Amino acid sequence: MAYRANVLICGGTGCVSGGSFAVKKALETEIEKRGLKNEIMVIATGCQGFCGEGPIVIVQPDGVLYCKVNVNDVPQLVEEHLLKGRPYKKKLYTSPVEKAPIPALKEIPFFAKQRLVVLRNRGLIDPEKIEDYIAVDGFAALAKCLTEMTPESIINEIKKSGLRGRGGGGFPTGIKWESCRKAAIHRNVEPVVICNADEGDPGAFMDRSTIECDPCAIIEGMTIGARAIGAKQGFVYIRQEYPLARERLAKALEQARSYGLLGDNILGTDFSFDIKIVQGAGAFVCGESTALMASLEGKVGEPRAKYIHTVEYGYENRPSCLNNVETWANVPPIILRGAEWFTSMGTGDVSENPWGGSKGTKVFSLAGNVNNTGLIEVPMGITLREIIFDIGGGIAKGKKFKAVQTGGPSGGFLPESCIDLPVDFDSLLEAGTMMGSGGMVVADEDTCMVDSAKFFVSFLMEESCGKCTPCREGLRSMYNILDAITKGKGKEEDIETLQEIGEVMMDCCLCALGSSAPNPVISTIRYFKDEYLEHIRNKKCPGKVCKAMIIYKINSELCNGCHACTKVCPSDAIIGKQKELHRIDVQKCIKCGACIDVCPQEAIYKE
Amino acid sequence: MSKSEFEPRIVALLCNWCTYTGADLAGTARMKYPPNVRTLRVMCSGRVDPAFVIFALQNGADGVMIGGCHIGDCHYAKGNYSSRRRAVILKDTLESLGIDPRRFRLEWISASEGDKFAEVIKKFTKELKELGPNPLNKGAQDA
Amino acid sequence: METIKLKINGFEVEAYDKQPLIEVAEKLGIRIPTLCHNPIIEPYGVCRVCTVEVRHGRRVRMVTACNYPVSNGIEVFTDSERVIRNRKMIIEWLLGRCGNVPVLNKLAEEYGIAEPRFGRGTDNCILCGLCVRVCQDIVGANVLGFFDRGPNRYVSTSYDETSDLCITCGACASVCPTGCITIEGLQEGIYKEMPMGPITPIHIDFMQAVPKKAVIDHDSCINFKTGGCKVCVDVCEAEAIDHSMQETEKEVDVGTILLSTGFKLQDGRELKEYGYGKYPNILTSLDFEVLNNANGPTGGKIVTQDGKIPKAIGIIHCVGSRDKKYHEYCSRVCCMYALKFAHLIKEKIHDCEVYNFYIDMRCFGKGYEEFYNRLLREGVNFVRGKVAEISDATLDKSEEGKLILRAEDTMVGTVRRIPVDMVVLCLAVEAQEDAKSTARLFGCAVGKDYFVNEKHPKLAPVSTPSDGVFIAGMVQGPKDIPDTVAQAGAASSAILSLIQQKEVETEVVTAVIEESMCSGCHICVDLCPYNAITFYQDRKKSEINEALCKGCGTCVAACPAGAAQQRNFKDVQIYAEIRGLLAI
Amino acid sequence: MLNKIRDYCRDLLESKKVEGILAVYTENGNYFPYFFTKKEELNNLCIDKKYLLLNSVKPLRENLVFLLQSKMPGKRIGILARGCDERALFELSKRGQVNLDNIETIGYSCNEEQAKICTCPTPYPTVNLKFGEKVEGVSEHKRWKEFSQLDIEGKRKFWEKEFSKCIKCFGCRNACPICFCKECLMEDRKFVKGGELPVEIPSFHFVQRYHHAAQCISCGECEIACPMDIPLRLISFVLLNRVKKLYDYTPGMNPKQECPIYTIKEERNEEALDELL
Repeated sequence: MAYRANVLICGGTGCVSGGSFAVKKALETEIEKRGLKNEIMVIATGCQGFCGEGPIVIVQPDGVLYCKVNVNDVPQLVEEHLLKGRPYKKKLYTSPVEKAPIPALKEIPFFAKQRLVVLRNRGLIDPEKIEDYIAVDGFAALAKCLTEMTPESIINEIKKSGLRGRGGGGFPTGIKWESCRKAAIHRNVEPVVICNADEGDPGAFMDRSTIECDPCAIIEGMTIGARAIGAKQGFVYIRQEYPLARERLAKALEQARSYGLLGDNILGTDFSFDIKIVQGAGAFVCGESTALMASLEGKVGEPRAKYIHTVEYGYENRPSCLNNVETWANVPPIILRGAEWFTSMGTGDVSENPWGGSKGTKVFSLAGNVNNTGLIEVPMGITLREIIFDIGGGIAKGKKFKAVQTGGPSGGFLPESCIDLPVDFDSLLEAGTMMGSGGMVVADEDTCMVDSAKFFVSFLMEESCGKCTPCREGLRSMYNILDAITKGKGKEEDIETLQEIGEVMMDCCLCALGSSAPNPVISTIRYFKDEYLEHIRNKKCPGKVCKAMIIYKINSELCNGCHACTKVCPSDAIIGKQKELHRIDVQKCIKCGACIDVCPQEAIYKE
Repeated sequence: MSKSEFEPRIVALLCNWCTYTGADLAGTARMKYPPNVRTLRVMCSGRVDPAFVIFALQNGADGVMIGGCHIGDCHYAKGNYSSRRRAVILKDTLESLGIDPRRFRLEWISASEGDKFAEVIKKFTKELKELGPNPLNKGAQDA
Repeated sequence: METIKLKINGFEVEAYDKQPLIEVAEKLGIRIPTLCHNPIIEPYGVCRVCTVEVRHGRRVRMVTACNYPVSNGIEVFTDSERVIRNRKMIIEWLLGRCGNVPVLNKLAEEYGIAEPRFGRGTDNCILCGLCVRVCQDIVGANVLGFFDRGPNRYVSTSYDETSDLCITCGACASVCPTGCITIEGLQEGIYKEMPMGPITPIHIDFMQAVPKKAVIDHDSCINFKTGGCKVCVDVCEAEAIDHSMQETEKEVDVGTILLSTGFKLQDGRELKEYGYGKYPNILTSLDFEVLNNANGPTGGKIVTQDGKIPKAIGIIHCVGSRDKKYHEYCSRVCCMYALKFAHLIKEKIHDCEVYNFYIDMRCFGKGYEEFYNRLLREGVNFVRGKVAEISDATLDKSEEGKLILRAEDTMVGTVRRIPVDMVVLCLAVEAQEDAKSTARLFGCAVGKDYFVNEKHPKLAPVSTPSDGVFIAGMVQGPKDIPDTVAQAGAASSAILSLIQQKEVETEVVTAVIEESMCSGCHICVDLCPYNAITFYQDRKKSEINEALCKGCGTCVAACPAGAAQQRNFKDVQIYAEIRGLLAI
Repeated sequence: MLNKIRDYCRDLLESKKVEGILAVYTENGNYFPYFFTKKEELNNLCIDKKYLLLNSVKPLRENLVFLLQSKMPGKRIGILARGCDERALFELSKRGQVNLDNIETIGYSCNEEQAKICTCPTPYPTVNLKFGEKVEGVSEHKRWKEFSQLDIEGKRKFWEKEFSKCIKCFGCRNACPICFCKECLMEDRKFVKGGELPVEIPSFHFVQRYHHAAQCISCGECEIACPMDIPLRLISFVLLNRVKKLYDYTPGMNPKQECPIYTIKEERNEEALDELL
């Protein structure tokens, strides 16, 4: 039966928590009530990426996007759009710049500059139906690999595409596959393929979204990888905190098996392969490959020395090819559309040297003080400016841009001077940060760089496994120094000490968690040394964040004595009678900022 | 011959390793026991064919004794086991044939038990004296 | 294994491919400090103190020497500026956690760190993980583990509770570089087991063991408990250790056997009145020998259980011997060794009062009586009379901790009460527990005290009824060393004369089967304890192997047809004998 | 029953399962053991005449089965067996006198009358009973009552009287299936003096009884053979009871069970025996 229109409701975690399933139910009821049941189909899709505006509803084929839809909007939305055929204006996206509603999805800047490869099927297919994936050329690449290509030619194609690991390291995928295949043949041991879906960066959810909106792409990618390497067994190591993703992946695996796309004799060939889902317990360090494999084996998830590579001795001492979700998802389109198509996106030249450039696209989770937060996929080489200002819609609340941090908690901060930096593996590394798995946090002028560095160091310190001395003790010493600085007890030589700690940690740590951990500190010292000096010398926090260095004051001209602040002050630090000027007792004030948030006059400020 | 004057004749078939040595010890230790016993050395109590016992009893012995090592101590490991099994049957045979089974004894006397040997002979002699002469022994009866 | 070449600090050295760098450096005599490495345990690479610089072509890396596998053409710098800077920082960090650990302070001194920048922590554990790994990988007990994360990481047992998996092997304590693992009561334990002292699973059975070789005690060896450890295998250069060895029964063909299974000391606990096993300072004579031995647990010092030098010692003779309740015989050796003990005590502790309680002195040997007289002159007290009781019933404070001996002094005719610090019981020597079964095994007999009987007390004192089996030493009865040596000498020469003859006389009284009379009932086959008779089904006849036949004659007695006959003990001969005995 | 047995034997012969069948042949009131190989002859097969098939053939002192077996090695031989035949077969196989492997035993039971004649306690084959029903046997010797009331002296007198009848014919021995020795020890002059009657001392009887203590199969042949009606089996009954009590052993019941008097392979706890001594 053909439907007149499809109503796509975002089923990503963000929108689900915003009530999208309730909206879906309401829509279905409403559509049935209005007798449109045979004309309109309601579909829950994977994450649309525009999470800041969720729950998202898209009506196709019109290509109209509605934001922040709730159950109460449903009758009107159905009435307006589906019956009367005109966009329901109240819930259209409104650009913060032009302040005019934009009905067309394509015209919304957030979507306009994106190039979808990994997330190609987001919002188009029902992730819980493998038939949908097959309908959009799903498993065609696998079929091609099994029928037309040899393992060598698959590896060659991947090598030619210049695909580099999207998990953070940027290691050329083709080379990894090739060495894994060689090791397996050389040692005559059956290799394994592993998908790292243990996404631990705070605020990052690329992998979760990818699995949630298109689980079959990972299955197909891994199967192609297994075919190329010669593996019969695959694992998806997914964190326990991603129940929806795990559930969808499990469903997809089940369906793929029933279609003969997994298991014995895939597609009638003599190739057999199956994937098992393994749950992690949410330790950040388990995203590290050796720790992940240790955890996979049932041991404590702690990293080991990688002098002998996991492609040779990995899981159970077998050659193991570990790639992250995004990398695997990149594989089918490369095979299907060719390496040349892939290399048409991105920077550099990989025809000679796979390290020569960054090709394809990258998914980022854009967060922090921008207007449009969410999940975006952009071609490599796009500038930070384009991402932050065009896609992200600029800094929220009209504040000034201060810095952007990429690469997750152990990434570095880039200042405004780097805003035109092209986003690719090598440029970022050179600038003192890294691509990481795709976290991108934008900081506005109200951010204290020392405090931010301290925040990330404290996160890493908590997540460090504590196995090796430099990571365990280095992060602690770093934290102690940063803490002292933010409390106004810093010494000038602290900066030098921090730098030395950073260098030693980079030299000596056992795993990448430790050796990249100093990045937030080192990069902030590099670009924002003044701010450190300000903290140390003048005991001032320019971002007005460090509590020890600020005091809250009330502007006597603005305060109208509304008493709102006194009600929320947890320490009774605000003194003043109703309709009279209020005053803050500095001794009592705990600098929680509750008063600022409630003051209708914006009379309270930090100094 | 009145009963009090009756001196029984005992044939003792003694194992070389235990009882014969034990008897020897009784001798070297100058232990006193009745002179009624006539010892006959065999290598093992297992060598004693019950026919010997029957033969002795029918040829004038008033009592027959087999002496062997204690069970488990047999020089030949198991000779005394088979000796014991035979002796039980022999006793029954004798009894049903009308010969007092007390005229036959199987005793375990080790090499170091000279005193026991003397004791056993004393007891056996006394018992036989009470039983009187072997009725099969026509000569003794006639005398 | 493939050999490769590399340079360490400019020196070229050969190694095999993927050999751990630290091993290669060690070969050159270059010391690389490390805190978490122990050659017996798989490298862990966590303390990072062994960090060194490795150049491979243009690539420069900092690696940990303990687990870095060397490869051809690399250049290693173990103390470049960068290495030293890193190492110093690491030591400072560790001091920040554990400021008082000697091994760290020594390293700090070595690297000129006077005041660490991150302060001095008070923890003792440097989290090197040696204990955890030894427990998991070597011992296999899996008692210890790491808990929590990051700076809060600590070593403990599951749920921080006392683990019943722990086999108290002490391996963790022994590998701990900081000494922060102690085993409670270990020191105490030494005294508890005194005077024999603690015994490790690998030990030499006793000082005079021949051959003097180490053995592994099955019951306490970790490997037999958990299947792990095997550290001894790795460290034994002679590769002499094999845990898979099983107790095997070996058959050795010999012509003669000398039984000298020795004796055992009576269990002192049987004599309740003496309180052995109840009071700590009551020793058996063997206990005292060990205590007094220069190789013993105290190094030959005579001390009480709590380590004090005794002021008075009582030695009681004839404990369990010459006693109708236990053994009637005299143990023969006690008088003389008791005198020896008294002499040695006097020699080591001049002011110690030694009391010998005796029934009568049996100083029968050459020079023995003279020794007794000498001791009388040395001031040893001799009390003629048996000790009735040993107790701790003290009368006043000065007697606290002492043992009170009550004995009748028959010389004086009074009951004496003597407080001492230590008592030595001269317990009776007994035959081994399995003496009876051992004797039976060899076809010998035991007497009522379970000492093996000789063939003849005067004419064949070292022979047994079994040809080729001889006896020497306490197995035959209590005797002292000179007597034992004399008897052993006699036994060996008896054995040698058998060997010298090169021929042995076989049994003459073997049985034979007269074939024509044999009806093939094979009764004899089933009865033969030596399997010397073979039944030939084809001929329906049995045949005796005369070399195997020992001549017991059981088969002869059982043969219904009279086909089996024993040489010299033929039926006719016996019948004739019986006839002769009965004078008919 | 006879016809059934004949049919069965015919089948056996026809199917070539056996080479022949050893049984009793009767013709004109005479009967003798016969090896049936032709089915026509089976009409002469008889079962109502007692003829112990397994006693030794004089003067060879070998039993018939053994002779047949050595004639035709490896061939299967059938035997029509009463209880006593089967017991004899088992006992002889234990003593290596027949090879049980190649014997097809066709067992049939005797009737009560026959049991009474033989004083047979088990008048049926215990293992291979194919024809007839198990009937109650006679477990007491016919002169037991008279004998058991006697004291030791009385018993001695009893035997003195009985043995004085002995004419030294050795019939008891010759009829006994267990007596298979080539030369009988008891023929020695020291036990049986020649030329004199009556027997001065009855050693022969003593020893023979003793020899059979744990082997007598209670066939009754000795008493049947004895021309002087000496109640020889009185002693055997006593001894067999003793053996049964001590070792739970009855001769001829189980071919696998070994005779306890003639083996010391298994060491049992026999301390109880000491008390009987």
